[in-house]
Amino acid sequence: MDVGAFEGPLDLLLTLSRTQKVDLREISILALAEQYLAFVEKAKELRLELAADYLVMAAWLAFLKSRLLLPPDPTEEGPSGEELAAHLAFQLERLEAMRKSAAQLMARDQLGRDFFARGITEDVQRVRRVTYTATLLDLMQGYARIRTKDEFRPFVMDRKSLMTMEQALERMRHLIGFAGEWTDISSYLPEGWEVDPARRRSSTAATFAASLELAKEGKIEIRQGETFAPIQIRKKVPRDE
Amino acid sequence: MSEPQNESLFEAPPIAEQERMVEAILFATADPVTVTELTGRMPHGSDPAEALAHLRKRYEGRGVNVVKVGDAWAIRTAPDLGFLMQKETVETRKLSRAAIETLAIVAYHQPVTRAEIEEIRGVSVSRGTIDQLIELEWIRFGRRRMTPGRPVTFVVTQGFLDHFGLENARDLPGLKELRAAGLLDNRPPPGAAISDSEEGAEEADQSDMFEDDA
Amino acid sequence: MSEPQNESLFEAPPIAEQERMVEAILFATADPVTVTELTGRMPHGSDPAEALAHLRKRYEGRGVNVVKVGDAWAIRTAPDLGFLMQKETVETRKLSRAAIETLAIVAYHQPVTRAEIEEIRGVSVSRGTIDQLIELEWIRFGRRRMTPGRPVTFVVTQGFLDHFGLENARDLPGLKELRAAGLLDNRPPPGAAISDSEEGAEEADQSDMFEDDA
Repeated sequence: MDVGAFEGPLDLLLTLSRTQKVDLREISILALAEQYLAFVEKAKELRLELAADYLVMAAWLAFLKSRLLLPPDPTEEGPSGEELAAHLAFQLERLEAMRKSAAQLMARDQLGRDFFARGITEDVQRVRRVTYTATLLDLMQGYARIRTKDEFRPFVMDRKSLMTMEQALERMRHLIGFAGEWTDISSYLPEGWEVDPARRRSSTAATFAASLELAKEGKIEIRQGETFAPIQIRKKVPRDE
Repeated sequence: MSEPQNESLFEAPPIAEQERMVEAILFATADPVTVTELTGRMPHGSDPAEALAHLRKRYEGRGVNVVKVGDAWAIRTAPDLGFLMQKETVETRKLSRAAIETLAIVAYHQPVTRAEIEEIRGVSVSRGTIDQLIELEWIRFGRRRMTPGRPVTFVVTQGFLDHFGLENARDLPGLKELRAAGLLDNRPPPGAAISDSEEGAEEADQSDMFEDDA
Repeated sequence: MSEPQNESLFEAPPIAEQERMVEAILFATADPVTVTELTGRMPHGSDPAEALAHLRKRYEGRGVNVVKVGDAWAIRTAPDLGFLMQKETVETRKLSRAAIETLAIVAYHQPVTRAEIEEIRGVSVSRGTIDQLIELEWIRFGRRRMTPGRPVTFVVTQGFLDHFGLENARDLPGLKELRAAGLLDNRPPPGAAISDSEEGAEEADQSDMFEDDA
């Protein structure tokens, strides 16, 4: 026998079992184990290379054989020899069944051999159509966007509550000539701007920034007595050095 | 299969059987098949031309037909069912901002010329944008303006009114209503620099003060 | 084409017309087409399942037949006419015994893990065998098994059913008998030590036996 012809120990066992010429359900597992062990012995004599799993199976069958032959030891745990033998018989029967099923399957009419699919196929053309959508809201927002563009241009002009540093600077350059004494910068705010909070905030910031700019230019001096005390400025008198 | 058969049993299969054969061959072959080729493939004594005639008749008015392609034969989709071989996928996209603005201007100012649209938007209007709106059947050409050059005007269509659920373009809300609806407050870039600084100013002030505090 | 059509445009086409459509669609492709796909391609309100039943009947005994493949449908040449199709025959690579057995095990035991396949065949399954079957599109990955290690399972594909002319996996030859005989049961080996996990158990057994042997 050629070991290479077998697909593993279970396959070898199945082949050996056929020599018993009985239904797999009535097979003598003990006899089968002996057949297998004899086969492996012979293979060893012939110095055939046996894959490890064949030896593993041989060892297991030797163990099974001893279990089947010796009276059960009540102290020993685990499945009985009969249970193990029954499972092996089941495995063999199952493998045999799968073999038969595989053969039946391959004997069926097969696509491309016995029956055929369409030769001239027509691909489904994918036509992608894009439609566009918009809502009334989109439309109105779009219109608002355009119209407010117009509105904002004049709005830039009538920023009524906003004073820029440039504006403050312009204004202070005119006024600073008159400020010989320390004067609170709040008095430089445009008339009326000190009332409205937004305007006061904006003009104060602008005026303060302008003051710093003027101080940098050396035109004025700034002082503040303490934190939160009024900020005062006065014209810087050029000193003779 | 049940056709009367006068030929000897030892000769060709019954014509119905031949028809089945031609049917299978035409179905499975990757190219149209000539009668010569059919003769070569079918059992000796077969009459493929005859079988073809039967088969052709059988497929008349069906979803596929037996058709002659050059001097060969093939089974092909019935011409009226060609649409089934196309799978149309409809993709809905949002109209571009340029298109929405252009459409809005036409709706609010119709009839309006292209030059006027450009003037209102402050940017030129691409031909594609106008074409797209015409294709969508939301705008159409109106009368020519009786001014030098007689420019065409654009107006919105009934389809536009239907789509946007309007009875009349005059039903479009005016600026005041837009503002009342809060639509004008939702203004991004154009005045952004200004409106930003308005709100931003307060924050800036605050953080300044906190720094002072520290 | 010539069907009278009194129905409103918004109703489904007459069933005869639907049958033509199904016919055209099935003829146009080599792959099985699902009812869902048919529904998607046919006019709104169509009932492809009904049309398919008519069509299937129409092609009974013909050179080509309407066959069911899983949950899809296809037209295939009648198997008895295969002899005419030598030219079309696809030479398939001969499958190894291991591949054939593995395929059968997946078909009959699906979903099945690799360890289970190995348990049934009593040898390890080479990666190449699984790969080959996946490449042939006869098996694919199924769900992971909800057991420790969450092993992947394998199941057969629609391509498998199509290739072997099966309506569904329940039509596998001898399936009922095998089930009745308990041969498709997942019967764990007796004994706690062994039923632990199939892979682990084998290794444990081996080392035990080697000790016995020594």
